Parts: sequence; structure tokens; C-alpha cells
Amino acid sequence: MRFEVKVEVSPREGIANPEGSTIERALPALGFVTAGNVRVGKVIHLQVDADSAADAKSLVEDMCNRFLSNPVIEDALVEVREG
Amino acid sequence: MRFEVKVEVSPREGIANPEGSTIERALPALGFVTAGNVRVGKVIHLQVDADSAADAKSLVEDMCNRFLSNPVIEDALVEVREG
Amino acid sequence: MSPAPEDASVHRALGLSDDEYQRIHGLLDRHPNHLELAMYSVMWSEHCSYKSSKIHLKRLPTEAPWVLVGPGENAGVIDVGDDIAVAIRIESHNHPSAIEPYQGAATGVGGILRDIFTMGARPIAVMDPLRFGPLDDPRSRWIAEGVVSGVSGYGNSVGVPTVGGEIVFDETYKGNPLVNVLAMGVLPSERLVLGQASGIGNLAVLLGASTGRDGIGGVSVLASAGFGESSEDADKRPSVQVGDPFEEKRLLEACLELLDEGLVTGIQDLGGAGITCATSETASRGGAGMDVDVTAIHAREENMEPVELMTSESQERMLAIVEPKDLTRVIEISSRWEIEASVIGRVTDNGQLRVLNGFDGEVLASLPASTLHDDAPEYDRPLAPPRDLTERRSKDASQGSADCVNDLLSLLRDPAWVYSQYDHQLFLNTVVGPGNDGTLLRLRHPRTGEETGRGIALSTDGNHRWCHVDPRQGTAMIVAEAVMNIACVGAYPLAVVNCLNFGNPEHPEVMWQLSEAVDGMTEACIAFNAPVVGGNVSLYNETNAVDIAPTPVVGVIGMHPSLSVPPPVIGLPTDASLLVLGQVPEADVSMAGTQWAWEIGGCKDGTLPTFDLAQAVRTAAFIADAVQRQRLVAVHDVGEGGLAVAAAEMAIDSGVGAQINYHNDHISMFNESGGRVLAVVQDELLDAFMTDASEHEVPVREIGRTGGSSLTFGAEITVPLNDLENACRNELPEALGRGTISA
Amino acid sequence: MSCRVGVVRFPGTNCEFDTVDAIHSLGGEAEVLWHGDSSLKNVDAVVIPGGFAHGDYLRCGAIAKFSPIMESINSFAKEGGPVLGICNGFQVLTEAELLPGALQKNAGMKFLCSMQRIDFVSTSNVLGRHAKAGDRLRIPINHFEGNYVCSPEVLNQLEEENRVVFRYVDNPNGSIADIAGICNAEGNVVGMMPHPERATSPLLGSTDGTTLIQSLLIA
Ligand SMILES: Nc1ncnc2c1ncn2[C@@H]1O[C@H](COP(=O)(O)OP(=O)(O)O)[C@@H](O)[C@H]1O
Ligand SMILES: [Mg+2]
Repeated sequence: MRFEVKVEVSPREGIANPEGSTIERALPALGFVTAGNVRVGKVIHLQVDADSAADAKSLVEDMCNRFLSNPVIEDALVEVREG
Repeated sequence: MRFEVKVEVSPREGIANPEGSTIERALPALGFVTAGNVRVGKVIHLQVDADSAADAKSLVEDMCNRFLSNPVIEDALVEVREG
Repeated sequence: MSPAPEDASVHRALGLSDDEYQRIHGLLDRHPNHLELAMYSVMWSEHCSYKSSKIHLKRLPTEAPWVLVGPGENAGVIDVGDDIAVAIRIESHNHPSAIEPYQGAATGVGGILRDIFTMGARPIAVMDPLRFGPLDDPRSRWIAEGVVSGVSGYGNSVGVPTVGGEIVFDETYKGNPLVNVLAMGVLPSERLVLGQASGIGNLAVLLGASTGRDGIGGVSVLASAGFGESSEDADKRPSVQVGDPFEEKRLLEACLELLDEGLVTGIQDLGGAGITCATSETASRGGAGMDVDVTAIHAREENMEPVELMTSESQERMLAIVEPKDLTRVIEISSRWEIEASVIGRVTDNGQLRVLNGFDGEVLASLPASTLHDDAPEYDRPLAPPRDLTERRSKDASQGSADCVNDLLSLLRDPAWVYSQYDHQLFLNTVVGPGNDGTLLRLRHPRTGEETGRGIALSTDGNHRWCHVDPRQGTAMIVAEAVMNIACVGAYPLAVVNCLNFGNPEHPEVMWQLSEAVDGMTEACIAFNAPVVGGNVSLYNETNAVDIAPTPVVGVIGMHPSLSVPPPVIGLPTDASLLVLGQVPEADVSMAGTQWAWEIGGCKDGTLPTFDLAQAVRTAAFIADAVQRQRLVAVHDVGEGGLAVAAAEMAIDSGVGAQINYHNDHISMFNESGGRVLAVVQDELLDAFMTDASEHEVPVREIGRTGGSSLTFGAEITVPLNDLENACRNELPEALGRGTISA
Repeated sequence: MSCRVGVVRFPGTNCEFDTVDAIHSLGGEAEVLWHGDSSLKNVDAVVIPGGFAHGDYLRCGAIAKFSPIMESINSFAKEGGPVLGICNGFQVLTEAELLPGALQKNAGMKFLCSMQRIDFVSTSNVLGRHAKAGDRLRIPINHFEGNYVCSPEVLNQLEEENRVVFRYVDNPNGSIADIAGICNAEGNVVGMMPHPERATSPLLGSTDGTTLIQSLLIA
């Protein structure tokens, strides 16, 4: 079966997020004074063939650990939908 | 009220996505033969103060149009949660 | 103050021995509290105090009339004439890069740049000597890829060109890569500032990024423990730091502007041990004390403990010592560059470093500032040569089956995959960039941009194979190789910086290696009249209790006195004589420590070929002079892989082959006897050149003719240029990704 | 031909002084313009140089386009003033919609710093005064996001209106139609990824950038 998988890779709590901070600093100048706390991560969409949603998930989690993210500084969240 | 907003910025359909293609090319060598169609985008988390979820959403959509995404190459999807 | 710890488990957990605890107790004449203990533990860590190596480093030669600042400051500084000074330093970021290659390398670049602009210099060049596990190991490839991306991502963005380096792959670095980074900067001589705090009542202003929980305990945990591939890694993870090149760029510009306007009396970067180190170091250098208000530190996270604020290693921060009257202007400049500035300290006259909860608040810690540095323990650790040294040295490394054509192909590697990812041209100084021997930069006045008509040359070199066989002679040979590299672009050496990457100093053999390496470096630096102006020691480079091969890395900086045309290329012209200059190897020259013996023959031991240091000095001087006088058409030094690899690189560079005589077996082709250079001189000038060489006691032998589309050795061995080129250019892209659209 | 060129400096820009040096070496005058000011100080031409304005965070040029100076540059360009965006400057010009399209990450997903051969395709713009179509130049590139993309309609229009200024001989980054530089309909705004200021001295390996900068100096 084919599954649509979405992986959200975000900087771990307590890890600096320069991109987010820079955007945050720029916001007031653009007139957005009520926004803050910006954190930027990555989102990866992919399709996998697997026997079940659970299989698809564990496959992608394995990919996350091995190269889509570095657990040292990032958290990865995997979501599976039938595709 | 404070809202948690998540913005997903993804490469537009039909626009090449070098980051996704690179991952895709690397997959087989790493033993992932059943995965494909990789697209990589960005996810931006932020908090905004607004009177309602709808206001928060339209504020952030405005940010997307002006700043957070480039419509030539990207689509943006805004999700609001109470924070 | 909070009560004293009763329990030895606290100081031990912080990495302090019982003796060290007693020492602290003696210095304070009381028990330290937790904060004080943590401050001593970070400052007395191997990383900050050099406690195992100091005793040896003292033997290095450090003086010359042109040395303005020697080792001990943030960077060495030399006078290069025309009121221009050059600051240079090298650092390692080995352990952080092993767990997060991208950020480890990125923050390595960031850290070394701050060392340079701390001295008042604008950084204009970075070099990155890199060493990884073998290319057939997936984790090593991941690390290599990540490290190169990290240097590229940070260095390019911060706006300092990376103009050279090294890339080496070997089993010995599997699990423990070596990421060394050298930076060089220029300053108007009169602007030299030192990291010291003076003037009672002056303010210590913390500039730059906010302080988070990055690298808490990083100094003592990250910098001094080896990594197995175990679950322990997980615990060490949170201390990884993330670099922000954009913050650094603004910080750099702001600091240089502060210095230009004469607004700081002292300035210091924040590196290992964070605020503790910067405040105590500036205070004790200035013979002063300092009060630090922890509540004034701009923090990134809520509820940070004083101990976290005082030891955090958050990146992109500087500490400036400012007279109160200048504070407004300092803040103005900082805010123009969008840099946060907080007054976190005041210079006092009592020599104490006091940590306060509000300037008038509770005293959280109080200790004599100088004790954090000057009283750090110094160990004369036991050292001993390996027990089987004699047996090892008796091995014959020339054994093994040789297939000269294929061996040559396998020894070639083009590092272009690495340096094409680096901006190596910014500032319009790069006359000879990466991909050649030494790097050569135009020397221009840092204030006016005016050309001096002279050039600064740089080269970094290391060779773990030579140093494994013989750390003393091996180290002398790498200094000579670096000098030869800059000679090839027309420069004579001015100074040396070094990064001593070794294993566990608690192993007597490792301490012996380090001591031998220091002696070898000393001999060579004296011979070349190039003092050591700075360095860094990285110990505990080991994986699962196996030490890396000893890997001292040197950076040599030199001067090209008359730069009006680019120096000769590496590439061969057609139809000319190919010469080899320098020491003549014995007929039965040893193959010990050669790349061939390690990677093909399979023997890692033996005795290095004899090395004539005095001859290398004469050869380098002669080559530099010949290049300056434009007498050479092409030149390339002979290093790893010996004469055959050097000749192949020359052939590949120009697409012109050569017929080489005499060198027709693996020993003559691949031996790495030191101090040799390949060169091409125009035929009509050849006789005069030979005469001149012999007057300067530099042996020259004609070994062949250039031309054709293959490289031949003797009558039997022929390699088409195409094969050479493919073997050389494809290795890294194939292993690490192409990076071009044809992928 | 003394012409004053304003060279824009954003926080994170790093080629501003190289560009100034190159202009000086060719007899022009140059003035660094701070992004936070809105005055162009009466310069005759504007260069947005290379670098990493605002760290290139979010997207290259995304934050820079909001700087006060950009509004002035916008008006200056609309009045026909010559504007050259080099590398990051090209990215800023597309974000600011002074030029169409966008610059994506290189197809090979690596930063690339190397000498490139490019062909002068169209010389009817502020860079082409000393050149003729078909001239081949050697000029270095230095970027991660140099992969030009645009819609098929825009591409058509660029080709038809002869607004492709440079093409790579060996496309290094995946740019559509090998595009290395384009201009606006009037030819007074040009964006290019290669760095002409890095090719202005024999000591640095090429002088092919001089004709481009000289052309700007006549403006
Ligand atoms: N990691 C790197 N970063 C930048 N340049 C590099 C790197 N590795 C190698 N180079 C460059 O490639 C060239 C050849 O390197 P190498 O073979 O180590 O030279 P040599 O043996 O002459 O010291 C040098 O110009 C060097 O600066
Ligand atoms: Mg060399």
C-alpha cells in the first residue's frame, strides 16, 4: 500500500534557533507587533510503500534517525496518511 | 488572546525541489527502496495575539503573502491553535 | 553564600580530582560553594588550562623581532611591515563535530574568528585541516559531509573566505574526526588590543547573542571525554551548540567599529567556560578584579541558574571593557548592528572575581580571579615510548605487492569537492587559492585597502602516518612540508601555529608522542627561523579506548616580498625538462609512514627515511627566491604519495603528460623522503638555473621531459591522463555526492 | 566618466567593499549606502552587492526587501536609474519584484564557488555598452541559491523581449534555460549571479568583469 508521510523536523527545546530569532527581530519593522516566539523547522513530505501504516511509520522513523534529522538537536514528528 | 500558529511553506507543485530530489536520490543507497516523491519545505511556528482565531489566521496569512513565503515558488498553509 | 558541598561526589562529577579540590580549598582557605566549584572545574579543565601539555609547550621557540604577541593571548600577532600586523590562530573542534558535524564545524569557525577580531583584526582567511574515518564507512561519510557543509554554511555566510585546508581519510579517525580551523586577520599595528580589563570602575559589556543553556558543562564533558558509539552519547547531546553566522557577522562589524572609534580598553571573546573565563581572564590580565551581576546577563531561556549563566558556552558573544563615559556610544553602535549589549560587570581593585545577584545584591561567589588561570594544576604526566618501539622500527614497509599503475590511481584525490563549497575569493585577495600548494593572498592595508605589493602565504599540514612511525621526525617533516608549500608560491616563513591532536594523555605512550612532537616542531621551527605564535591542544581523541595516531597539525604563515605577477602554476607546460630539487633519497629509501605502505602495502611501521632539515631549509629558500624572480614555469612540492603523485597532479592540472626516467618501481615512485620539489624551468635558462642551484647547495636532477597524453615511468609503466584525471576527480564526488546538476 | 555608484550594505552583506574597490580601480566613485537610510545620496547608479543580507534567513532577500533603502531604490529604478544586483543582490531584486522569477537552491544542493564561463546574450541593458552579444566571459560564481526559476510565461517573455542577459556555458546550478542574469523590460535593472567584481585584476585570474562595471560607470 502507498502511504503519504509527513515529517516535521523542529529544533529541540533549548537549542538556539537563529532563523526564528532573526525573523522575530524583523517582524516589528514590518508592522507585525503582536507576533513572537518564532521557531523555524523543516517539513518533509514523502510517499512510502508498506504493508501497514505502522510499518510505514517505523520505516520513516528509521529514516529520521539515520539522516532526515539529527536527534542531537532536532525532534522529528512523523505522521502517516493513506495515500 | 494568544494563539499558536503553524505555517507550512512547501514548494509549489511543478516547481523543482532540489532538496527533495537530493534526498530522493540518496534513499536507495541507504536501503530505502520503497520511498519516493520527496518534497522538502519549511515549518514556522509562532505565537500571535489576536481577538479571535479567525483574526489570528488572517494576520498570519497576511504575513505569508508579504513575507513568509514566496508565491513564485511556494505555497503556504496556516493552522491556528489556541495557545 | 550557599553552604559548602560536603560530598566528594560533587567535585568528582564536575571532573575535578580530590587533589584539585584540596588545591581549591587551599586557595580559598575555605570550602568552595557549588558555583565556585563549577567555575574552577571549567577553568581547570584540560580544554581551558592545558594542564597536561603546558609543561611541554614551554619548550617551543616563540620569539622573533617580528612577533608582537606570542602564545597565550587569543591569537598570535606578527608585524608584517607598513604598519600592518597579522593575527593568526588555530583551534580544534573535534569532539563537538563527532556528534553534530554541521554545527560542530560551524561553531568551530565562529570561535576561531572571534579569537581574531578580539585582537582588533579583521579576519580575512580561514583554513580547515580536516580528518575523517575511511570513505567506505557510512558514519564517517556523514560526518565528512556535515563538517564540510558546516564550514561552508558558517564561513561563507559570516563573510570570511576559506582559502585552504586539508582533507584526509583514515581508519584512525573513525569515531573521532579531527576538525581543526585556522583563521588569519589583518589590523593596523596601532590598533592592537589585548584582552585585559583595567581602569577601576570601567564596565564589562556583554555583546551579542543571548545566553542559553548551550554547552553547559560542555567544556569539561565535551572537550575532555572520548566517545564510544554508546548510549552515553545521548546524555551529552543537549550541550550541542548551534552557530549563527549572521549574529557573528553583525558582532564582528560592531566590534571592529568600536575598536576603530577607540571605545574599548580591552576586549575578549567568549569561548570555553563562557563568562567565567572571559571575566576572570580579562581581570587577571589587567591585574584587576571584577564584579559580575548575573541578573544583567541577557538570557535566552527563563529560570537560568547562576551556574548556567556563568559557564554557558553560547556562541557569538564578546566581552568589551568600556569606560563609563563611552557607554552611550557603545550602545549606539551595537544597536545599529542589532547587537544586544548589557553591562554585566565592573572592574574592581581587589583582584576578586565576584558573582553577584544584582550589583548590590547577594554575593554568590568570590574568588581571586587569577587563581582560575595561574593556579590551574600542571601535570607532568608519565610518558614512555611504546614498549615494542624497537621491533616496530625494524619493520620493512616496502613489502607488499605493488601494481604501480593502479596504486598510483588509488593514491590520487582531488579536494576540489571540498573547497568549491567554500567562498575562497571574498576580499579580492586570493592570488593562489585552494587546489595548489600554499595559498597566496595579496597583502593590503586594512584601513585604506592600498596594495603593499607584497603577499601573505599560508599552508596547513599534518601527517599522522609519519608521526605514528616517528612523532619527532614526523613533526619536523610536516613543518618542512608546510614551508615548502609556501615556498612554491614564493614566500618565506614568518611564523607557525599548531594544533596538537592526540589521544588520551593518561596513556604514557600518548604523552611521549606529544613530547616528541613538540621537540620535532621545535627543531624545525628553529631551523626555519619561524617561531610558534599560537596553538591549541586537543587530547582524549580516542574511540573505545583506542587512541588516534598522533596528529600534530601546523599552519605556516609566510611573506612574499614582491608580488606583481601570479606565481607559477602547478600544471606542466609541454616539451620542457622536469626537475626534482632538494634532498636526494638513498637508493634503498625506507617506505615507512608512506601513504603507499599504509593503504596498499599494509605496513604502518618501520623507520622514517633520513631527513636532512638543513637541506630542506636551503631548498625552500632557493625555491621561494626562484619563484619571486619568476624563474620557474611550474612548481609543485612532493608530499604524500611521493614523486609519482606529485607528477600526476601536475599532469592532471594542465592536461599535459610527461616521461619520467629512473622512477620505475613502487619505492622510487611512492617514497615520501622529505624536502623535495618538482619544477620546470625554461630550457634556455636551465644551465644558469643549475649553476645557481649548485651554488646554493641545492641538488637538482633532471628526471624527464614533459608532453604527451600520458604519464610514463621508465619503460614499462604508462598511465593515460584520462585515467589519472578520472581517478583523481571522481573519488570524493562519488563517495560524498556530486553537488553539481549532472548528479 | 566619473560616475558615483551607491553600493548598498545590509547587515550580512559582505561584498560591498570588494565592489567599491572594483569601481575605484576602474576610475569610478563609490559610496556605501546603509540599508536603514532612505537617501540614495544622489548617486548615478546603484549596486546591490553579494553576501548574506539578514543571514539569508527565511529566504535570500526576503527580509532585505523591507529595508527603507529598498523603497528609494524602487523609485530610482522606476525613473530609469541603473540598478545592478550581484548574487545576493539579484536575489533581493527578485524578492522586491524589480525582476521576475526567483532563485532556488542549486540543483546539486551544494554551495558552489568556482570560475564559470558565461555568454553575453543580450547587450541592450546597462551592462552591455562595451560588449556585443555572443561575447564569452570568465567570471566566478559564489552561491547556494542561484538556480533561477520562473513560470513558462515569464520565461517566454524574457526570451522574446531579449531580457536574458547572461547564460552559463556549463550550467552549474540547474537554472532554467541556463540563465545567469536577466534584466527588466527597460534594461536599467540587471540581476546576475556571477560576481564581476571578482574578475577585475590579472592577479585574481580574470579581468572579464571590468567591461560590465565600466558599462555601469558611464550611466
Ligand atoms: N578541507 C579543505 N579546505 C580547503 N582547501 C583544501 C581542503 N583540503 C585540501 N584543500 C586544498 O587543496 C590543495 C591540496 O591539498 P593537499 O593535498 O593537502 O596539499 P599539500 O599536500 O600540498 O599540503 C591545497 O591548496 C589545499 O589548501
Ligand atoms: Mg603541496
